[in-house]
Formats: sequence, structure tokens, C-alpha cells
Amino acid sequence: MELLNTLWLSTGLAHFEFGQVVMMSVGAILLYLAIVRNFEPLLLLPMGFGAILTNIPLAGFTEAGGLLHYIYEVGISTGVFPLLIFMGVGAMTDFGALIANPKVLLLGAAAQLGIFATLFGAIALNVIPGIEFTLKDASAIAIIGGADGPTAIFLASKLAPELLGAIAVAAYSYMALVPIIQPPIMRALTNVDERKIEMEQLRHVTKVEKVIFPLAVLLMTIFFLPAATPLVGMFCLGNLMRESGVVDRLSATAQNELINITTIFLGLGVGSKLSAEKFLNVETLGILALGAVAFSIGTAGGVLMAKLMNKFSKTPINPLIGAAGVSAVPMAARVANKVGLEANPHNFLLMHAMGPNVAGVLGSAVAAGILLALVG
Amino acid sequence: MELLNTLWLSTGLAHFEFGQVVMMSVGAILLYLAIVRNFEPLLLLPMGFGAILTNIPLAGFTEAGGLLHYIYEVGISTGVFPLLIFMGVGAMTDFGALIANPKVLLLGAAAQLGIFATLFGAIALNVIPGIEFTLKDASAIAIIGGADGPTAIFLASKLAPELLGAIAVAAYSYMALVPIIQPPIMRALTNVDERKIEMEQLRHVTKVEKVIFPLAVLLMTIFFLPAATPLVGMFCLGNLMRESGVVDRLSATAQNELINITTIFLGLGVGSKLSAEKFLNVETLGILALGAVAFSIGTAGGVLMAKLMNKFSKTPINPLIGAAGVSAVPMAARVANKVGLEANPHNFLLMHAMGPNVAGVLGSAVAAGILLALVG
Amino acid sequence: MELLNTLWLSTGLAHFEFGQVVMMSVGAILLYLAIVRNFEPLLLLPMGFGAILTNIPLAGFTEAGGLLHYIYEVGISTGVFPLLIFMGVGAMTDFGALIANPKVLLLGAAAQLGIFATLFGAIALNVIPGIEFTLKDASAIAIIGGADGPTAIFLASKLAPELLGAIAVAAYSYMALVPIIQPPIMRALTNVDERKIEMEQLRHVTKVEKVIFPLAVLLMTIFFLPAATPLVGMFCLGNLMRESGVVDRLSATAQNELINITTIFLGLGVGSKLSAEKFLNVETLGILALGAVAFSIGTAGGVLMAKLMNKFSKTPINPLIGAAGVSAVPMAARVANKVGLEANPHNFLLMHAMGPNVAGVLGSAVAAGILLALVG
Amino acid sequence: MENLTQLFIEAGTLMLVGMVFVYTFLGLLVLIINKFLAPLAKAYPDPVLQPKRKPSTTKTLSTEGVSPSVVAAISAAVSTYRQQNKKS
Amino acid sequence: MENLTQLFIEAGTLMLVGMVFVYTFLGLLVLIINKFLAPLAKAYPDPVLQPKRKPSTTKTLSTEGVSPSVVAAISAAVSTYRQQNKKS
Amino acid sequence: MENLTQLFIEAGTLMLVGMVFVYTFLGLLVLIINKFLAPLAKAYPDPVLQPKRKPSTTKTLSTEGVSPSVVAAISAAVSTYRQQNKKS
Ligand code: NA
Ligand code: NA
Ligand code: NA
Repeated sequence: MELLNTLWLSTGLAHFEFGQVVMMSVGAILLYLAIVRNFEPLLLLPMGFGAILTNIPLAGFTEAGGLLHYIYEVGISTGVFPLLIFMGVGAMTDFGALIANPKVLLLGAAAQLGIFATLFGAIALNVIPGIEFTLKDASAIAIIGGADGPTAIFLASKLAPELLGAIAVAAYSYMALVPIIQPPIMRALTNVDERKIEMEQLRHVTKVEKVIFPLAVLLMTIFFLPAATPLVGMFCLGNLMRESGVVDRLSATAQNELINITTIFLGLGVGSKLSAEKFLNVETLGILALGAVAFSIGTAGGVLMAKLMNKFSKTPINPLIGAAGVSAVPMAARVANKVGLEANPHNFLLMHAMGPNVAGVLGSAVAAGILLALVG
Repeated sequence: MELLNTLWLSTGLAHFEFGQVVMMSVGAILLYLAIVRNFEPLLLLPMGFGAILTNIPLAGFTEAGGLLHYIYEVGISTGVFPLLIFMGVGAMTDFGALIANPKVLLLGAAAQLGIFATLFGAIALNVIPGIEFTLKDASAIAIIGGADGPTAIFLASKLAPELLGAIAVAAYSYMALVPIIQPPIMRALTNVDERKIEMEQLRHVTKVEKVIFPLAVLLMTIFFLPAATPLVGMFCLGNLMRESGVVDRLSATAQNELINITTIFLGLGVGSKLSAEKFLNVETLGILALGAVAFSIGTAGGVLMAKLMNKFSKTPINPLIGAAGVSAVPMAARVANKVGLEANPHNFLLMHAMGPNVAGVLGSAVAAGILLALVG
Repeated sequence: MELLNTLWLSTGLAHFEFGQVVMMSVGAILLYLAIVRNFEPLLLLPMGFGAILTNIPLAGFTEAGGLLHYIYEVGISTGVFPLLIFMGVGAMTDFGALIANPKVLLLGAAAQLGIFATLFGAIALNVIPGIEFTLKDASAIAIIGGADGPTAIFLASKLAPELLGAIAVAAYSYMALVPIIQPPIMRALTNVDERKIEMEQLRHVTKVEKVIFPLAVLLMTIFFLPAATPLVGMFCLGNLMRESGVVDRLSATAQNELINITTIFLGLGVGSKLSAEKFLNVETLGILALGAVAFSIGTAGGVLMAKLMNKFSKTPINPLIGAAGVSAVPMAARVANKVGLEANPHNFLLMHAMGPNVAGVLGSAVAAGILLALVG
Repeated sequence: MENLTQLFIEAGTLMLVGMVFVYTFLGLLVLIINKFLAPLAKAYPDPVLQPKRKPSTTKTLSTEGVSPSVVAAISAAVSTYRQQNKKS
Repeated sequence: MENLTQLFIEAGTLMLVGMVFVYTFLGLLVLIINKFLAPLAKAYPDPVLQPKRKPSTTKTLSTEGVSPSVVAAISAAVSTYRQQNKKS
Repeated sequence: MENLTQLFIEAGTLMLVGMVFVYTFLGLLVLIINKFLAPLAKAYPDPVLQPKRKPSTTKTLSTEGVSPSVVAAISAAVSTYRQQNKKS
């Protein structure tokens, strides 16, 4: 009898709390988005699964000795996993399009308006009762506008670990929603003639340029923003391994097995922050709302900057490629290409949009560094 | 002179103890079984090697600062390595045969009799002087009957770490001996007509079913047995990564590099528990005896259940496939196929036996969860 | 205004110290050697990059919580990374050429004179003011003569961690310089007739021999030099995985992804020891000088031993293959082949030189064990 | 001996409870598959993929089954030659 | 509310400083690429690789674009045949 | 200076002991290979594998070495043509 009671008490049914049920549903929704809607599945699948595991009563995944506890402590609170992902992303990035047309870096700069405007917005939300964002919280939330997953997770783990779950969910969800969020804004801010603009073919970029480029970026970061060197440094290391051509086996591993292993763990570890007490509050709603604002302002900033540059540039610039400056590589570049094709079926913008796209990665890493330096 | 003495004292010859020599021989036997007899070499080779390293005088592999010490503490006492292996196994498992013919799940249930009968047997061994098994010890030993390596290591690391070495050796040895242990029992409990029974071809299983299945298993485990969610959860995560089709690169890494790396370390770490003081005692003999009993009873349970089901089932069930319910994937299914072919050369049972085979993995993970919940 | 000041103070420019600039130049030189001159790029590229990161003011890579701090503590101060590399190297090593002609093991022994003579030399440098090498320091420096990266890093991390950076730089630099250092010494110590000597074709080595060989080496190390078993043991484990043929997936992972991942981290971790206060001193100059001496004496030792053996051997021995005894696999063997071809265009020594080459790896692991046992 | 008896009782109960639980759990899973998954298979059948006809890459050594390009080349060459011969 | 005003001022300053810094940083990078990298491209052009003529593996179904080996074979066969015919 | 002398003596001894040990160790290994491994090679020779003849996949550009299928096709085409010509 006593044993039967023990047995009953060891079922989940006897211990469920309402918040856990809701959070497991959130996990299920993330799985649905990943599997059925193909929303950033590489991260949302393990994250959704981690959210479910985290909220199982009695299972203790996030308590001392639990699997997700170890994963979080080892890889996320130390910042190691996002940095390894960043190294792998660096090893997968071809800066050719950017080096061939460097002024698109300014588009990557303009799109960071999404970050800093959101910071202001997050502070503004403090007027709502129940929301109390410090400047650190606001900075961690604002980085969603960088449209770069590892950067967001890295910064949130440093500035506002208790908001990490909501920030990561918002960042990856909106990154997946880029094909829905961006086009209306892009169309609203441009006319058909602008969208029809064809750009000149990019010049060939040599190997020497590609090898020097990550070193130049690293050097500038060292000089002007050491706080960004963990992110930028690992990114440049990956890119240097790729372009140098002398360590192809390391580059291949960084792009494949190492980033895959880290992604599984990163997703699970972030999911472990999706517990009811940390996620089910009005602040999460605020973060989700701010995330949408951040992406929209970033997109608008990029497009408007491109329009401005087109006025002064010798060679024509299609304003649509400005939207790719938010990063969300390579989704945003594809969106620019697609919207461009609607206006002019012979206008292939993909390669031109890759420039601002990777510039956006650098831009948001720089923005993260500024926030770390001034707020952290 | 002093230096020569120091040199002599730093040779192994000056420090060998008898137990160490015996345990290094045990390691050598494991290597022999792995390399020459092809007994579960993926784990027995590193385990045997680890056993040798562990018993080297002066080398300090298992002392603080030693390699095997780190491996054990990081990966085994935390339970991380067996769980990662389980994720990889999940990513390698095709539940199609089981979903097509779900009633074979009952065969996977029946074969768990091997576990619970062995638990009783382990307690019975307490009548022998020198053996004192607690209920925790008995539970950890009993899981050998699950015929699943990572499950056994996970449970033993939680309930009886000092018996881990003997339990792992027994589990993997008997898994490798499945082609020798099972056939006599299978033949004794069936007649030729039963062994000749041909089964109907399995229906096609759709992708949607395969994606929902791991989630359904996880949900049931959450409801009824949260203690099993570490094992079942990681298994289902691996399987979901496989079947969802949206994270193929993660699934590939989980099935290959990640499980390979973990297997090397798991083997070495388990081998580090094969020290003389922990292995050379009468309890180890008891564990080895109980392991043989466990596999035999599990096999018998599966076969008898299959005979029973055949009486009541609309479609014919060959009792041989019940033996595959012990898991030992895919060896036990192959054994069922082979014994079936002896009786009827046109009778290919392999696919039919894969159903109970993977059911057995779930069954023993559930059994492990029960033991953790009620005894742990 | 205050913010602008904070911003200025958070730039690197405001905090640079001279030593850091010099050390970043050292890192840049290592990158140059790796990328442009192709000097051991697999390690020198991450090491050079690590050196740059380490010396960034304010970035805190090597402080508690910094990425390189974690990497160093987890993988290098524990000795885990060099041991994993050694396992991978073992899995890549074919001992066939050595088993076919075992007396070349004596060449691998002779070349270790480079190690022990350098130990004496390092002590002799104590006469220079500003240099104070203890016996531990001298031993760690001497192992550079082993021409084996992981062995040097492993021993230095145990005996003289504060010299680790300089030792690793010296070891890998001179390994890359083998094609420049060795030929003049080889030509000086041999005449043309000796260099023309053609060697008999090697006999076929069977699988059984190759499987037993790593076990025999391990057994001897256990008997006579347990202190060397971490290095030799992991090496033999890798080689056994390779030759046994039953764990090909583990062997493949050890040779590829696992060694690649470890190499990236090892390089970064070693680079983290290239800080100004540990590297910019007269001791580093001493170490660099001693390293050149070590390689030269090792080469001479191998060549002279080969000349001696050629006098007594029934089958002819080309003295050039003695130079390969320093290890630096497979560079030194290629150098022997090249110098041989200069004297006799039909004389292909590569396979013959692989024997002493891998013997040199064993020899320096044994030497490292001796130093650990007697000095450590 | 009292202690041992106690242990036996506990082990026996565990055996009973354990087997019942395992059967219940996996039996429920049978139900779930039959009631929920199998209908899903009908509701969402796998999309019928047009089997992509890969260009056959097998190399044939007999005259039959020579690859179309070779046949085309030869036809062209021969007919060209035939025309040239006619003209001359 | 004083505290909130203070926060707003800080956030506004951060926005301003941040955007200026990001523009400056990436703008400098534009300069560096134009002034230092682009000239490098002229000084160190990529070595012209003899494009290794991979044996074309495309299969053609038309007469045009037949692979060189086939053409060579046919030319040889046809000219041999022509000579044999002449002789006879 | 006393301390340095002491260190020199230790270093010298270490050099001597070390080299003797390395030679002894690797020399013993020579013995073991000659006495134990080499005989094993005779006792357990490698099983003789039938070398799997891979179909050659090299593509040739010259007339010689044209792949058999092409040659077969041409022979057939030419001989067919020859017969047609004879008839006409
Ligand atoms: Na961005
Ligand atoms: Na089982
Ligand atoms: Na060496």
C-alpha cells in the first residue's frame, strides 16, 4: 500500500503545476515551429525539447546533478558554447561580397538602429506596472535586434541570465519570421523603380584580401572595442581558418561536427531557462513585443540608409539590400533577392545582399561589445 | 646509486601487487574478447584498455589529476556519457517495425521479467556469506537483464557506483553472448511448428507517425514515470532529430562523431572501475552468475509471452521474436531470424523481430525508471 | 562627457602596454609562419591567434571567466588535450616499417641524445645572469629535442607550466624547420658513398604483428616505466583501435574530428601562455637557443648511430635514416628521403626512414617518462 | 534473518509492481499507437514522390545498351560520312 | 519618476553613442578595405591556375556536345574505314 | 657555485642514466619483435584476399584507350554500315 502510494507520488501526474504545463506547451509550440514550419530548426528543436525536459516535475533536469544543469553551467554561463558557434559561423562565412563592395558595411551599421532603438523602447516599457527592466536587462533585450542567435545568447548570459530564455526564443523566432516581417516594410519604404535597380557585377576578390580581412577586423576590434573581442575574435579565427587554406581539416571540423555538437547542447541549455517562473510573466510579453519592433526598425534603418547611399553613390544601390543588414544570415539576403525579383524578374540581388548580410553580423557583434563595455 | 634506486623504485616491477596483475589479465581478456571474438568491441576494447591502465602501479590514472579520474568524474558519475550514447542510439533507431505492429510492445514488456526476477535473485544471494547486496545494489545488478549497456551504466552509476565495473562487464559480455545464450532457450520453449510460423508483411509506416511516436513516448513517461525521463527523454530527442528530417546535420553528428567520442570515453571511464579492490571479490562472481540468469529469464519471458499472444492474436506471431524483447539491439533480432531460418528456410523474421527488439530498449528504460523511483 | 570618457577607457588604445604589443607581434609572426611559410599550421595558427587574444588589454581572455582560461584549465593543466592528441596520432601511425626492420629502434634511441644533452645545456645556461633553470625547468626544455609537440606540451605542463609557451613555440618552430636544420648536419657527418647506400626492401608485416605490437610496447612501459604510461598508453590505445580492425568508427573519429577539435583548443590554450610577463625574458631566448641545439644533437646522434650500425649490420643501413630518429613525423623521414635522392636518384629511403621516425616518437615518450619519474 | 525476510518481501513486491507497471506502460503505448498514430497515417499519408529518374550511370560492355550520346554521335558521324561518300 | 527619467537619458545617450560608434567602426573598415585591401588585390593577384580540365562528366543527348573521347574514337574509326574503302 | 656544480652532476647523471635506459628499453623492444612478433607472422599469416577488381573509371582523351563500350558501339556501327554499303 505504502509502495503503491510511493509509486503514485513518483508519477508526474501527482505533481504537475499549472506553470509547468504551460511551459511544456511552449516547448511543444517551439517543436511545431521547428519541425512543421521549418523555423530555425537547428536551434528551436533542441530548445523546445529542452523546455519540455526542464518542466518535468520530479525529473530534476535543471537541479544540481541534472543533465541540463551541467550543460548550462559548462557551456552557457561560461559563454563557451556561443563562442564556439561563432567560430563555426566564421568558418562558414565568405566575406567576398563584402570586400568587393565595402560601402555596404554602412548598411550593416544602419540596421543596428534596431538594437539601440529597442534599448530605448525597453526602458520605456518600465512605465507598465509589473515590468522593471534595468539598463542591463534592456541591453540584453535590445540585442534581439541584432538578428544573430549566438550574439544574443552570449550577451544575455552576461547581462541578464534570468531573461535568457525569453530573449533566445524571441531572437530565433523572429529570425525565422524574417520572410514575413521584412517584405511589407521593404515595400512601404521603396517605390517600384527603386526596387528595380540593377547593381553592377561584383569584382573578383583575391585570396590575400580574404586572409587579411579577418585580421584587419580583429585588429580594429582590439584597438577600439576590446569588449567585443571574444565574439569578433572567435568569428575571425573561424574565418581565418577557412581562408588561410592551410588548416582545412580544422576548418571543416569547426563548420561541421564541432558546431553541430555545440548546437545540440546550446539548444538544450537555452531550453533549460524556459522554466515557468522565469518565462511566464509580463516581461516575456514585453520582450516578444520589443523583438518585433527591433527587427522592424533594423530593417527600416537598413533600407533608408541604402536609399540615402543610392543618392550619393556612383554605382547604383538597390535599397532592398539594406534590409539584409539586420543579418539573419542568409535568410534576409534571400528575402531581398525575392522582393527584388518581384519588381524585376531579371534582377538577382542575392550576391549583393550577402555583403550587408555579413556586415550585419559584424555590426551586431560590435553593438554587443559596446553594450558590454558601457553597461556590463 | 641513490638514483639507480630511485630508478628501480620507479619501475612497475618493484610495485606490482597480485590483484593488479589479475585485473590487468581481466583487461587483457576483455581485449581478447573484443578483438579476436568480436564481442561488443566498441565498448569492450576501450573498457579492457581502461582496466589495464587503471591497474598500473604508480601511474595514477584514477587518482586526482589522472586521466581516467577526470573522465569518470566528468562523464560517468554525472550520467552525461550514457545519456549522450542514448541520444545517439535514439538517432539510429527506426521505430517503423514497432509502429507497424504495436502489440509486440508487450513482448518488450515480458522480457523485462529478466530484470525483476534477477532483483529477487540478487537478494537471495545474500544467504551466501561474503555477499551483502542492498536493495540498491540488487536493482543495479538486475538491470543487466535489460541487455542495454548505457541503461545499465546509467543506473549503476546512480545506485551502486562501486559495482559499476562488474555490472558493465557482465552486461556487455552477455550482450555479446546472446547468440549462444538464447537459441537453446528458444528451442526448448517452442516446437518446430511454432518456429515455422510465417508472419504477415508489415504495413508501411508514414513519416508523421514516426515523428509523433517519440513525442508520445516522452509524454507518457512524463505522466507516469518522470524518473525515467533522462534516459527516455534523450533517446526520444535523438529519435526526433532523426525522424523530423529538419536537423539532419545534428542527427548525423549524434549518430557518428558524438557517439564515437563518447563511446571511447565511456569505455575508458568504466574500465577505471575495474580495480582489484572493487572487482576481485565474491560479489563479482555473484553478479556474473546473476547476469546469465537475467538474460535467460528475459529470453524465456519474451518467448512465452509470444506463445500466449499467438493464441489470441488474429494475425500469426512467431514465438521466436519474443526473445528479441530483451533488446541487445540488433543482435537478438538477428538471432531470432537465424533460429527461424533453421526451421523454415523461407521465413525471414528479422524485420518482425526488430519491433520487440526496440520495444525492449523502451521496456528496460522504463524498468530503470521504476527502480530509480522506488529504490533510488 | 563621462560616458565618452568611459568609452575612451574601454578602447584598447587607452590601455596598451609595450609588452602586449610585442607579444601580439609574436602572435602575428606565428600566424605568418603558419599561413605563408606553412610551418606546422595546424598548431601554429591557433597558437598564434591565441597569443594575440591573450594580450588584448581589457578583454580578459585568460582571467577567471575568460575563454582561454577555461580551455587552459580544462585541457592543458590537466594534461587531457596532449593525451587525446597522442591517441589520435597513435591511430594514424603505421608501425609496419618499424616491425619489418626492428633494429632501427636503436636509431630512435640514439636521437634522444638531443634531449639529454640539452638538459645538460640548460643547466649550463645558469651561468648566464638572469637565467635560473631548475632541474625541472631544464627537463621541460630538454624535451624540445624530442621533436614531438604533444609530448613537449604534456611534460612542460607537468614540470614547468610557466615555460610552456616558450617551449611549445620552440618545439613547433624547430619541427617546421627540420628541412633546414637537418640536411647540413646530415651531409657533414656522411660521405657521398654512405648517402648512396640502398637498403633492402622491407618484408611484409602481418595484421597479427601489428595488433600485438602496441600491446607489447604498453606492457614494457608498464614493467619498466609506469611514469610514461599516460603518453605511451594513449598512443598505444589509438594504435590498437587502428590495427585491431574491430572499432573502425572509433579509430576514424580519433584520427579526424576528435584530434581536430582538440588541436584547435590545444593551440588556443598554449597561446594563452604567450603573455608578455611569461615570454619576454632572457629565458625564452635561452630556450630558443637550446631548442636549435637539441634538434642538431638529436640529428647527429641518429646519423652517427646509423653509421655505427651499418658497420656491424648484415644488411646495409643508409646513415641518413638515422636523422629521422628525432621524430618530427613525417617531416624528418621526408628529409632523409630527399637528401638520399640527391646522392642517388634511384634511392627511395622514405619507407626505411619511417621506421626510425616512429621509433623516435616512442623514444621521446620514454625519455619524457624518465624525466617525469626522476625529476617530476 | 528478519532483515533478509524483509528484503525478500520488498524484492518480491518490487518484482510484482515493476512488471505490472511495465506491462501497463507499454500496453498503453499499444493503445496510443492503435488509436492515435495509425489514424494519423491515413490522415497524413506520405507525399508520393515522383521517383527522380537518375540518369543511369552503369557502363555497359555489350553493344546493346550503349549510352544515348554515343549512339547519337555515331549516327551523326556515319550519316555525315554517308553523305560525303554520296557526293564524291 | 526621477529614476525613470534618468534611465531614459542614459538609454538615449547609449543609443546615440552606440550608433555613432557602430558607424565609425564599420566606416573605418570601409576605408581600410578601400585603402589597404583593394591595392593588395592588385599587388598579389590570385595565381592563375591552369584550370584542371576535369574530364567532363555531363551526359549529352544531342549530337552537339559529344565528349571529346567519343569524337576522337569516331573520327579514328571513320577515317580508318574510309582508308580501307579506298584501298579496296 | 656549489649549487651549480651539484646541478651539473645531477644533469650529467640524468643524461647517462636516461640514455642507458632509452637504449635498454628500445633494445628490449628489438628483441621482443625479433623473438616474439616475427614468429607470429609465420604462424598467423594474413588471409589471402581475392583482390576485388574495380572497374577502371579513368577517362582517356586520346584515340588509344577509348573505353570498351565506345569501341563496341563504333565497331557495330561501322560494320553495320559496311554491310549496308555492300548491299547497295
Ligand atoms: Na546583425
Ligand atoms: Na531491454
Ligand atoms: Na622523438
